[in-house]
Amino acid sequence: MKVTLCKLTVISESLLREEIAELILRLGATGYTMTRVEGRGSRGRRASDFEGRNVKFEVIVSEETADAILEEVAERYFEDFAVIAWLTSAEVLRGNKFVKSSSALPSGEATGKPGPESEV
Amino acid sequence: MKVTLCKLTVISESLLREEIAELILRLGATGYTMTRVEGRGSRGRRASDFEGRNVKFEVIVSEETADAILEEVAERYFEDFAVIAWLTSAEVLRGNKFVKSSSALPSGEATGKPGPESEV
Amino acid sequence: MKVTLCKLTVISESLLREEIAELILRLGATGYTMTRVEGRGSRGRRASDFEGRNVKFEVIVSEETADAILEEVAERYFEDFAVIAWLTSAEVLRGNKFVKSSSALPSGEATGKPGPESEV
Amino acid sequence: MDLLLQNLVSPIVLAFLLGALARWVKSDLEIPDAIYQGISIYLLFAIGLKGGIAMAETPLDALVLPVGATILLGVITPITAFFLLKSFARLDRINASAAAAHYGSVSAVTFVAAIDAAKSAGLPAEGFMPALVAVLEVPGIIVALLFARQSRGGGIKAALHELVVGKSIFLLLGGLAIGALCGPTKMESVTPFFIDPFKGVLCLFLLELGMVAAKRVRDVREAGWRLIVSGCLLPLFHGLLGTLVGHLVGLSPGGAAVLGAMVGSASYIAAPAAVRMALPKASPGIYLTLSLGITFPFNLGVGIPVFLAISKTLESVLP
Amino acid sequence: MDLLLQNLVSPIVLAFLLGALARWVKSDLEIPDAIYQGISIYLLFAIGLKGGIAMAETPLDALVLPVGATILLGVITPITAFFLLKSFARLDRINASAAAAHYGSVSAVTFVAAIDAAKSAGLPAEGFMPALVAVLEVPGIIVALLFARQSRGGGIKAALHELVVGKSIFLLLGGLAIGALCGPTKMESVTPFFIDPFKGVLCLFLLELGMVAAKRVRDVREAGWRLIVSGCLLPLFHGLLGTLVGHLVGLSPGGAAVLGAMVGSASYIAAPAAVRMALPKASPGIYLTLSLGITFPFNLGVGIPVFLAISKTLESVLP
Amino acid sequence: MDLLLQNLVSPIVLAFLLGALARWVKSDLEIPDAIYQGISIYLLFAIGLKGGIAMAETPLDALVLPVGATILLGVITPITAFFLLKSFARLDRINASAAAAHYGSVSAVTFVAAIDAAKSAGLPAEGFMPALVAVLEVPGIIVALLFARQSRGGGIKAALHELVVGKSIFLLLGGLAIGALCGPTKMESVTPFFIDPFKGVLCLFLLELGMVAAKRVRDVREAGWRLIVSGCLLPLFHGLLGTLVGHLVGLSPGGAAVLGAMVGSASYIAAPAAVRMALPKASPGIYLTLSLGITFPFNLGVGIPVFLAISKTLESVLP
Ligand SMILES: Nc1ncnc2c1ncn2[C@@H]1O[C@H](COP(=O)(O)O)[C@@H](O)[C@H]1O
Ligand SMILES: Nc1ncnc2c1ncn2[C@@H]1O[C@H](COP(=O)(O)O)[C@@H](O)[C@H]1O
Ligand SMILES: Nc1ncnc2c1ncn2[C@@H]1O[C@H](COP(=O)(O)O)[C@@H](O)[C@H]1O
Ligand code: NA
Ligand code: NA
Ligand code: NA
Repeated sequence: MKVTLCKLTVISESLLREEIAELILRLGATGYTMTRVEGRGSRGRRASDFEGRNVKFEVIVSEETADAILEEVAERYFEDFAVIAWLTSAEVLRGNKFVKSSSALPSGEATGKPGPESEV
Repeated sequence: MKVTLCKLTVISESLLREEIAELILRLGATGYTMTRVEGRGSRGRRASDFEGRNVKFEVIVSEETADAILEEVAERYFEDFAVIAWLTSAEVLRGNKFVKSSSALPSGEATGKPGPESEV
Repeated sequence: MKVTLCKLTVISESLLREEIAELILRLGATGYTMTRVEGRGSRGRRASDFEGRNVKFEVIVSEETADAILEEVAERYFEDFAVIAWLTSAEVLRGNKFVKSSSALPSGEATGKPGPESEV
Repeated sequence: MDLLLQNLVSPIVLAFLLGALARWVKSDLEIPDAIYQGISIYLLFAIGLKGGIAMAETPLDALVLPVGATILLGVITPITAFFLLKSFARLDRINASAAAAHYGSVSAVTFVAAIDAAKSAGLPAEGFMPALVAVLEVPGIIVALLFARQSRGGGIKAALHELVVGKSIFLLLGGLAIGALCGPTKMESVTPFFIDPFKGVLCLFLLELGMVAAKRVRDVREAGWRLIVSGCLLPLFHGLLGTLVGHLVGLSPGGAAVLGAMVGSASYIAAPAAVRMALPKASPGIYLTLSLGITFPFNLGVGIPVFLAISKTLESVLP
Repeated sequence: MDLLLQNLVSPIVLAFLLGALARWVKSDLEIPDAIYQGISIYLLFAIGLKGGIAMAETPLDALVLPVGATILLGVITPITAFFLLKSFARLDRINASAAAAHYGSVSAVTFVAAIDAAKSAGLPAEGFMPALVAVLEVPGIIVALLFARQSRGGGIKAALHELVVGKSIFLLLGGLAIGALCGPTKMESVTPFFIDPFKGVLCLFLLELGMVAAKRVRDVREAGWRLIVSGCLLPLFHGLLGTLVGHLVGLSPGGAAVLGAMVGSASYIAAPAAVRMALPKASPGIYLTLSLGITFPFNLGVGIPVFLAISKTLESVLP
Repeated sequence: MDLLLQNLVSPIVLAFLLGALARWVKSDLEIPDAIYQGISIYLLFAIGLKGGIAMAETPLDALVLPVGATILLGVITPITAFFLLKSFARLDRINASAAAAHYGSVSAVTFVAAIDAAKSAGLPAEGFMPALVAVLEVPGIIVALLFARQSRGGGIKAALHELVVGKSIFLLLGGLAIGALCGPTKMESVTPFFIDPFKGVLCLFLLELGMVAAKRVRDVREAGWRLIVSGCLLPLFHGLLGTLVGHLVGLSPGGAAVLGAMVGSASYIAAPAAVRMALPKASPGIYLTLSLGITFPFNLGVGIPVFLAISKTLESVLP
């Protein structure tokens, strides 16, 4: 029973690692996967070229949660920090694993029969 | 000539690295890319916090192969191990590179003209 | 205001790291994110098993730029080197961040209201 | 008491505490994964090499009794651990046998700390002790897994393979073999790397270990007093047993105390991996908390000096 | 002059130049991230340990004056730096205070290079100097941030936390504590790892530092002459001040010159992280270029030998 | 024969075998990438430094003949290799020239193992040998690429750049320069890091090399006997040539044998990268198998002791 959820990717200078991890969990994600990456972007350099790497967060979440995280990340970091983010859709088994018990999967997704548009 | 295939992502505690790599190739993938990642999830901790990292497998495969791998991964590991997986679609050049010679690409994909729904 | 762009992924033996980074920026990407990964593929081994790792580039770009990069990568490397690449779509905020000032976002995307096909 | 304090104020113990402190004050200190793994390869290989050099100078028959006794202890300890954990700590069969596997095996760092403490106390241990570490690593885990009465896929056989070719035992045995084959003269050229800086490298390792152990403190609080008491009683009991047996098979007082520390210790590298593969349903939260969160610091701070003191006393008592 | 050349032809300075050369010829030489981090943990911890061992042998009251003077210097230097950078280098308030924070703090590698140069010049510094490094790291950054009159989120309080539990100060203080608690005898066993190879490891670190600094050269060119001059004047002025104060509080000539180098140096590990968090609007392109691209090489090549020469002269002049 | 066995039972050779064993028993032992790279930076830099210190004490004209002879050998060996591989091993032009490039260059580890074996055999080599390694690295690769009559993009020029600023040659030359400029006295402070632990670090490196080489064993089996025989004949022939020339240009018996081992060795770090860029159509499966799977272990086990024995004999034969 595959359901379609969102995959949110956030790339950030590594100094913000703890803050962003906390933000992601606080806004309702059930987990995240973090990778140490290197990057080149418009800002070119990071606070400490030593710390060297950026970090990449990948989070499987419902669309609302993704939007909420994306919004807060944008608001708090986009202006002053080397942070970018994007969304893609992703199909998972066990959709409920990725939704905190308090909230519920939107019906379309829970049935595993998303409309044509949201399907990948 | 782009064709649409699947990208399967599997994240697992690193102890299972060899097993999952073997599983992926056995079920018909022509290769995989593995990244060492860190993670937070519902299970919280892994067998050996020392081994530290999780691993992430990314596999470009046909949809059937993706489903087959996903199913076996789910069956063998989802209950007891820190393993998650998801699917997205991906467009590649040289679609045949990712399909084992024995099987063949479904016609829609081989022509490089997938229907609107399967296009990203 | 989310707009839909492309995410291009290129995986390459690490020897080509500099060349491919240069190629990506030259063809118009505003940045890239690079991860050190390991891989198994049809070619099996790399020039120097010591250098060990492959590298993975992830680039958020407009579709045209993505196609241009993909084409040049394919032409220059696919035959002789351990290089693969794929495209997915990705939704971003601040679409203009990922388009070089000289070019402009295609109207459909700039309005944030992409047609059904380009939506994920 | 003096021995206890003497033991606590050592670079090794203090580095462990510093690591724990780093977690508590939320420092961003972090030993990169690769460095941690590099250090652990170094330590295990170096322990092996050092033991091998000593073995090259030990007549083989001097090893027979200690090795036999060590195997015996490796079979006994998981049994006592299993029953204590099941009855007193009230763990279910799976979790009790998973944790018992850890007590049946041995912690290399506890071993090294004991060697060091013995030397500082003027009771140097036999040089061949690392060979006993290698011997002690395996049987306990096997015995404990038998208690589980179930295990995944390849099960015990797979776990056994996992163990024997697992990097810790492989490096230990490999080091032993190279050291024994080359002997002291040929090893001289690698001594400045593998022997002289050893204890300093160990300090860095304990910094990391302190950080990892500190993460378990919350789990320890949740664990309940029965688990905590078990995590202290087991090393004490096993340690005294090991020390006594060490004397009986003719080890020096230092050697006997070190054997005690080994037997009393719980593995947190080899065993967790093997147990995770064989008994995935057992909770790492329980066995890691016991071995790394309770028993390891207990031995480092209390166990080792106690075994040394007892061993000294035994020497004057036993014939 | 001879001292200058003498200083330039040393493994440390040449390793730095080799690293810079690697970037200029576009070599693919690259120190892996994990190694770089491992080395910096090693260096900071080792500096601390060494200082701690010395402190164990220093009567506490011998520390009072030097520590007090160091704090004072840590408060003064960000102020002079701020005003010079604002008026002469024409930086705006935010960027001037961000850069001032770096001059208020201290570069551990400059410190070590100074210790080494002092020893080579036959003017060994006091053993407790690392304690002064730890003392000097913090106040300057705080003072400088006050000038900014704005700061993000938790602001100065968050930056202070960032600093004090940040890995560089944490390791330095931790090493000092362990060294002081254990004293020279107990530390003997870790000396072959933390003390003997120290300078060699430092060479590798400077190789990397050279590569990082070389990346800044383009920025230096763009920076304009006012910034470049500031990046040389500030360490010179602060360094002379530090050397003089060192003499006044009774340090040996070597110790006074090392204090000068410390005070004259600009941090590029602790400060950038703290400043980035507190003043994200300040441009790293400015403060990193100043501290790492200009002031660090200036001190390494010119500052240290000058402070040593001055200190020698002062000795014969002052009563 | 005794020399052969004597040579095989050394920490270095045994560590290589242990690494290979790790692969064969499918151990999960794994040296992290970053550690492997860190070690190789250390080794190359240390080799350079050591050679540089020796050069500081060598009159320049003592270098002229050996350097000239080394360049000559670097030009000859890829030619013999190319023709043998093309005619006898039946490789096509591209693959033959790709493999020839490896035989024209030199393996740093073989060099170090030879230095060490020479010392153990009581025939220490000249201290300036590392300078010859740097000299030997480049010409052979260029000559071999000329045979290919084709090459990608920038072609030979790009490959040459790749080589000269490639990290192995860069570190070697950089180390040589620093060592020669500073001389023995100033280098004393870095000796405890770069010289004393060198051979121990080399052991760890060979552990990894054993693992990598073992992966090639399947390829070796598939390679066919002609390739295997070539992989043994070439080092033997080149090695004897090198040893002889070494005597003729006045090297000590140990130095001549080490030159033999260098000339007989095949590169597996610098050459593969350069060849991959210049001749992407050549199969790494062939050139890596030859250099790392066959020739490297051959030299380690057989070549080096043979060259030493021959060199000893030559000494009594030649005037
Ligand atoms: N177009 C892009 N595609 C992929 N990653 C990017 C792109 N632009 C920036 N990044 C990543 O985001 C980080 C910050 O970018 P910036 O804020 O533009 O300096 C960079 O270091 C990259 O890792
Ligand atoms: N919502 C999520 N998004 C991304 N990765 C996740 C998520 N949940 C879990 N993971 C990853 O999967 C691993 C195992 O998760 P779990 O089984 O929930 O403990 C974690 O360590 C993460 O790397
Ligand atoms: N089917 C696949 N899925 C994901 N990654 C792949 C796949 N095939 C190859 N790769 C990656 O591309 C690299 C080169 O592959 P190849 O050119 O097939 O040897 C491999 O090392 C992998 O990292
Ligand atoms: Na035990
Ligand atoms: Na300062
Ligand atoms: Na050669």
